[in-house]
Amino acid sequence: AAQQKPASLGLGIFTFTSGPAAAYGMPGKNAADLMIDEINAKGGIEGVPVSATYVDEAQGAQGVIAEYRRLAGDAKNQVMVAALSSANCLALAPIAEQIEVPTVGWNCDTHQLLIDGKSKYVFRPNGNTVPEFIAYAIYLLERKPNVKTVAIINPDYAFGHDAAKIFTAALKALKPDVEIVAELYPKLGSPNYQTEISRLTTARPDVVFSNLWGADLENFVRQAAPRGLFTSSQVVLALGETVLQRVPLPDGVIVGVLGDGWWMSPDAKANPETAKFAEAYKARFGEYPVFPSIKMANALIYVKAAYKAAMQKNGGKWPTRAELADAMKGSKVATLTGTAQTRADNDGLVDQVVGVTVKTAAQQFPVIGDMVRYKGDSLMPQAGQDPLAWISTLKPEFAKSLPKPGSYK
Amino acid sequence: MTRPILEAKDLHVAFNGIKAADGVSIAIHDGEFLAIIGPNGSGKTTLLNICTGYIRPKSGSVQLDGYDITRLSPRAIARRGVARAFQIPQLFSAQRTIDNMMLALAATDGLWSAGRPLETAARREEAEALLDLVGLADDSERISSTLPEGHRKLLDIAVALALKPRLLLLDEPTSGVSALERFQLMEALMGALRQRRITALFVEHDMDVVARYASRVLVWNAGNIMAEGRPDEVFKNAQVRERVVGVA
Amino acid sequence: MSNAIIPLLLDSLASAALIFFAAVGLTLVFSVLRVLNVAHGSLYSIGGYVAASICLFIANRQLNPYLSFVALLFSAVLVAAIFGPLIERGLVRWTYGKSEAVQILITFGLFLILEDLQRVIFGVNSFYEDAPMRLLGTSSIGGVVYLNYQILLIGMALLVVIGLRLLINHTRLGRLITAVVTDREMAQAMGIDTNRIFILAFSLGVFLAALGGALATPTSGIAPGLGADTMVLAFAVAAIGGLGQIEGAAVASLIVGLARVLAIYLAPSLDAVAPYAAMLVVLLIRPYGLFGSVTARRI
Amino acid sequence: MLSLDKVCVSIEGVRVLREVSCDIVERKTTVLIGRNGAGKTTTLRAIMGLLGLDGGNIRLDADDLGRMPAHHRARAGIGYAPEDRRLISELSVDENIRLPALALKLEKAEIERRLDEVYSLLPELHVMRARPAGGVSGGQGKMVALGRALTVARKVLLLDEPFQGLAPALALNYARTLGELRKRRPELSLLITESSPALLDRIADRTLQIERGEILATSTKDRESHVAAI
Amino acid sequence: MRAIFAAAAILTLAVLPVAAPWLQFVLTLAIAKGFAALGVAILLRAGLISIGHAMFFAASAYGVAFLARAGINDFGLLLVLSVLSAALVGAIAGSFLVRYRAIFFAMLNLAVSMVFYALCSKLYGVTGGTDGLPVPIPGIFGIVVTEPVFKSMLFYLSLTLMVLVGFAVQRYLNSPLGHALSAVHTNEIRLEYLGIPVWAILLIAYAISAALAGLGGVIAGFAIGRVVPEFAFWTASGHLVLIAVLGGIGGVPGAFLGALFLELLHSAAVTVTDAWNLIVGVALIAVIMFMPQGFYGLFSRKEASSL
Ligand SMILES: Nc1ncnc2c1ncn2[C@@H]1O[C@H](COP(=O)(O)OP(=O)(O)OP(=O)(O)O)[C@@H](O)[C@H]1O
Ligand SMILES: Nc1ncnc2c1ncn2[C@@H]1O[C@H](COP(=O)(O)OP(=O)(O)OP(=O)(O)O)[C@@H](O)[C@H]1O
Ligand SMILES: CC(C)C[C@H](N)C(=O)O
Ligand SMILES: [Mg+2]
Ligand SMILES: [Mg+2]
Repeated sequence: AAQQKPASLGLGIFTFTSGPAAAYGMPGKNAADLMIDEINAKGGIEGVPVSATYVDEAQGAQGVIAEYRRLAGDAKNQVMVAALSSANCLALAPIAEQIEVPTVGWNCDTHQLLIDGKSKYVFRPNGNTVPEFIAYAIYLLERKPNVKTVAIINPDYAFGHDAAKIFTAALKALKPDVEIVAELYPKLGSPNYQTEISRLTTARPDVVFSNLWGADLENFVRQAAPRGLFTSSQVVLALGETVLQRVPLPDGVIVGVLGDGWWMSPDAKANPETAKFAEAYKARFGEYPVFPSIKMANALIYVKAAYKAAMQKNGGKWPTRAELADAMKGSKVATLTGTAQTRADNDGLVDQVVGVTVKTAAQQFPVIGDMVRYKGDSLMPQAGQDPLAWISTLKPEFAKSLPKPGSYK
Repeated sequence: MTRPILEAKDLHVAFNGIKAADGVSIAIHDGEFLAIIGPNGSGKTTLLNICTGYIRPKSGSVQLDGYDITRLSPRAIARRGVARAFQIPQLFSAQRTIDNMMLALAATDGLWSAGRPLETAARREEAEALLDLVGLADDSERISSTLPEGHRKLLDIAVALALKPRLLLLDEPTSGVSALERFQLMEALMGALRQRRITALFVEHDMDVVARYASRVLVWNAGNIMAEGRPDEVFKNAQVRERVVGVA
Repeated sequence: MSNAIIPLLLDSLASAALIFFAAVGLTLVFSVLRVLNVAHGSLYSIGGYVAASICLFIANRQLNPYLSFVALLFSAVLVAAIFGPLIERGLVRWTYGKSEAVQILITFGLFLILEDLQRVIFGVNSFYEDAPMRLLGTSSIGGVVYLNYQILLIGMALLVVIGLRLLINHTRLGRLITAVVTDREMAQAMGIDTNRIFILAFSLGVFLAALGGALATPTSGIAPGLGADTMVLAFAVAAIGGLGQIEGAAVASLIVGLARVLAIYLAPSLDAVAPYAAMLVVLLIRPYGLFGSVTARRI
Repeated sequence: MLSLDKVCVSIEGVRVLREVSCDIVERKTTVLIGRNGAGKTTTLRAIMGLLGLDGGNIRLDADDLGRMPAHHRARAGIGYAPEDRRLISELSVDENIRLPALALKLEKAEIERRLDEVYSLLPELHVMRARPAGGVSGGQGKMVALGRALTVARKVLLLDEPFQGLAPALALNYARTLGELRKRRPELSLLITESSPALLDRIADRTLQIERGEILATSTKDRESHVAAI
Repeated sequence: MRAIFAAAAILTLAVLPVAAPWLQFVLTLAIAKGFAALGVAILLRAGLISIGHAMFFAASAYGVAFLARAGINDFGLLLVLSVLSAALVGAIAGSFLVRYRAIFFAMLNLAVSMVFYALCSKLYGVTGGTDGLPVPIPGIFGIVVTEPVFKSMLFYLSLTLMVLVGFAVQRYLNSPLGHALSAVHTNEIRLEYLGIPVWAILLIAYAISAALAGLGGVIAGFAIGRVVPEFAFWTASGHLVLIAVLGGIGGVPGAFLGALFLELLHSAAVTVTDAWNLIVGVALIAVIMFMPQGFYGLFSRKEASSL
């Protein structure tokens, strides 16, 4: 049953606002603040002003779940934008289904989230670990065709482990003689990597792959650089873009964004909205947005669009939670940096942008050059298909069909 | 003479070089009130520690009714009917005097009846009777840590009695007890021992007490027995007068 | 693997050094005050925050970068001077002679307070300042590049061990401390100003913790939660060595360091388990720690 | 002269001393007698500053000890040997006796002087000076405690139940020692508590009697009378 | 008089969720922690402080998750099985832990629990690592129930258990076994000389306390719907002790008083301040210093035992 427009629309927004992960989570929160101000300045969502309640994911699953229930208990909170971390998405998803609250995974990537294809209320208008890390495998092989040995250092939770699985599987499928010489999973939030760095160096790998993130990534880079890891091996930092403005990355490090959310990508530059957003962000927070900022912004755009669609469907009446969820299914939304398409299994199709660090005259920090933009669907198995099984079917030729590094200008 | 209840043979213990027990052997016979006197540090308390399993002798053996208890724990020995009162009172200092007693009584029966409360009418009555015996009737509700030193001593003895032992080992029962209370205590104690047929060994420094109550005296010196006999005989012994009793 | 022996040992030493400072402070305070300070880890991270802040200040003002070495020591002294007397007089003193439960809880309360205090003062984002590390450069040992700063830390740790040893066993202060440790009241009756001893000892402990944190900053970030992790680790080390045993703490740090490093080299998935597994094994064999012991009660 | 004026003390809420007033005369040995729990130990602890006063005050010659912390009183020359020995068991007998001297920041020569003083008075301590204090027996411990108190005591020496738990021979010996002490250190005023009258006459110049925390009869030298009193 | 008071209190608890539904979750969690704290309080009576009991709390929650994964899906069965296993683990761990005292007991408990914690967070393949495991909604005697229904049932069951178990524990504490427990605190040598087996006394207590912590863990696991290693982190154990002391170890109600107070205060505080720990820390210190018998001390007439 449709209802009257409420006085305000409450959003529960889950991100890391404290601890090492906040280095990644705060840009998300900042973007949300900015977007919500802009939305409200334009009269809110379908005329209803938006107010957000932020929940700090650093308090751990138990607290996050408690907060989620508390917020959901209040009818004015209709949508949850949750969560940043795969761990918390996995924890919240079943509850979202149980208590039937539309929940938008704005940043969590684990492919386990929607794997059963049954979920009605959990959505992810983003890519996931499958396309993201196949993309890195392909890009790496394009640039360094004769990689023999690879070492991996990822955070010790779903995201790190899934990424390692997929990246390894993809490499093995595309270049069977690749060997993984070391696999380290330091606890999320570890401040010190000296021993891990020694371990990686003694393994003497051609490539060091990592999807460490947040302050962990900053710490790792700061500690590894002086000890020559970046010169002795080709380093791949899946979340490198988030630290470009903070730590001096040497040239030639393979970095990218998870998805297409780079504020300086050709598509982003072409979109005046995005340019405006980036400048406003810089003006307000002192640095340019990083991809989590864009992801958050896109997630809010996605929610806004869903309301629009839902109200059209039921003749201008304010939608229930169920109707809103219904409107999200199968939607296709234009974002700041591309499009977010939602499949029947509620998982998203988003392009993947990968490149390497290069210095430019324009910025004092390194930027991403030699970029490629892979189509989202091209790196995704069919809904319901087991990702790893699908990856193992890939042939070295598979890469040929895809755009080449540097093709995205 | 009846056969010994407790018999210790050729005990040896040394603490970083000091011989606290140096080949000493003793036998306590049924119905005796055996007193042990001796200079400080001669090993009296140590003997009690060995006989009750608190420390194990380097060599030698202790037998209770001919059964070897040398390597048994204090608990096992207590369960065999040997109770001890300490030179420094060992109490449940946070509990009331009466609880100290009732727990001791419970130890010999219904400890495992987890369902029933500690304080039963019968138990309380028995406890108060014993407190009365040692002259602590008025202190029964006080927290035992707040009793004066002397009274803690009395309570310690009462607790030992509560175990209904066959053999009672008392370490300086009257030290810290004021001159007046001292003989009251001993009278009451001896009465109880006779009536309950408890054999007793007591370490003592007060020669008046020894002279009046001991049926036999062992004189300790440097971890071994220096002299032995009835009080009057022993006190004649010149060495003893010189080393222990003191020539005033 | 064989090519990894030297790095393996060096890494063990390095990580041992890092843990040692926190652990030895904990153990020292326990040996004197017989109080296990659960807030010790927080003082470690506070030391780190202060050091990082000062170093950042130096960097921003473009002062002589070598000042940052002074800053590391200075910030430890600062933290000790402020928190040592404050906590000892304000809280810990109150727990003397009380049960372990009370002591642990009071300091646990302090731990909760200090953890939030850090959030309030230093914010919730992670700190990092590596000037001292960069200044000292690197050297290649056994085919692996190490920071000279790591080597420096190992040296510092050794200095602390020797220094404390001398203090306790060969100085007047050491004697007085021992007296206070066993019988506070009699110590007073003997003319010892126990209050001074307590403040001194506790502040020394705080200093060591803060020093640990300060020395750690150049090679690792600081963020909320660091205190809690450091606490248990320091705790494990102190327990292995035997509470109150200074060389114990030194040896134990080596054991824990080696355990962690071996795990990372051979069974990475067990890196976090190693220190506590080591603790458990040692305590099962020697409940009072490698160097610890208890004397039977006289009755 | 050490003088107590209307001293009141409570322990855990229990009023233990009620307006105790008395003088501990210089160069004399005062014995404080009373049954168990009368408040003897409490009196000594109050003088030493180990218990706070609810009321009244304590003066040593000119200066007011009232709120002075214990360690200052020790520096003022008050030595205390508790009824339960309280030795530092980790340290050797010798170190136990030496400790107060260290605490008082005396210079080497003075320290050695005081130790010789103690050892010549208590030769049996010299024999076992190297043993850990934790390992000495009850009675031996008493001696060590006395020696330790002597290193502190310049003006006043407080002994709590020195004879308790001593074998008579040792007690006798101890009493002699106290007599000897009188001779060698006439300037000292001694305050000794005792719950049993034996040996009292050997040492007492004056006796005070305490009953339920109040001083009763004062200054008597007649043994019988206070035996009766107890 | 106090009986009436207690009854009133329990009744209020029973109706509160009707008024404010989201409170139900908070209260269920509070009762769960109350059980665990009660376990800790029992050991505190013997002067033994365990900074590791969160392990049993977590272990039984993991137990449920594993059993559920293995296909066991009946609420009653899951409850009983995992509490029993907690008690069993308690008995085994206890059999060597109770040999130690004071700080060493605290440390060994910490050591064991930290090993457990580290294993849970590191064995990604088995335990889901730091992501933990889901605790699904079980069937109740074969009947499948919806989330809200189950949660209410869980709450009222916990409430009932609180009363029943509470009485049982009270009886235990008043029995000689209970008194012997406090006696361990003050003079073990005397206990030995009374012929009382200290070891057995403590082992019983330890097993009971582990079972109580386990019971709490199961309830919490169901209420939250997930179990993560953080359940077993040492600070969690610390909080259990904290709750016990805040409430007062003098009597059974103390633990639950403490837990309710803390959880309610928490859910009130989080919305206004994030310096939440600061508040708790100050509260804890204040309570220990000025009311050593905890909140329970306020209600109990006779001298209740304190730390
Ligand atoms: N910790 C305490 N708590 C409460 N009351 C106490 C405490 N210690 C002593 N008392 C009380 O203070 C009173 C005096 O104690 P005190 O030790 O001074 O007696 P005393 O004369 O030395 O006896 P004794 O000859 O046994 O040593 C006693 O009644 C005792 O009950
Ligand atoms: N646990 C111990 N550690 C070290 N030495 C000890 C220990 N127990 C006893 N001793 C030593 O053994 C000797 C005998 O001690 P014990 O206590 O038996 O003497 P005692 O005859 O009871 O003296 P007192 O009459 O003074 O109590 C003493 O020299 C004492 O120092
Ligand atoms: C920081 C992000 C990369 C976290 C990651 N998206 C996750 O799923 O946990
Ligand atoms: Mg003795
Ligand atoms: Mg006394």
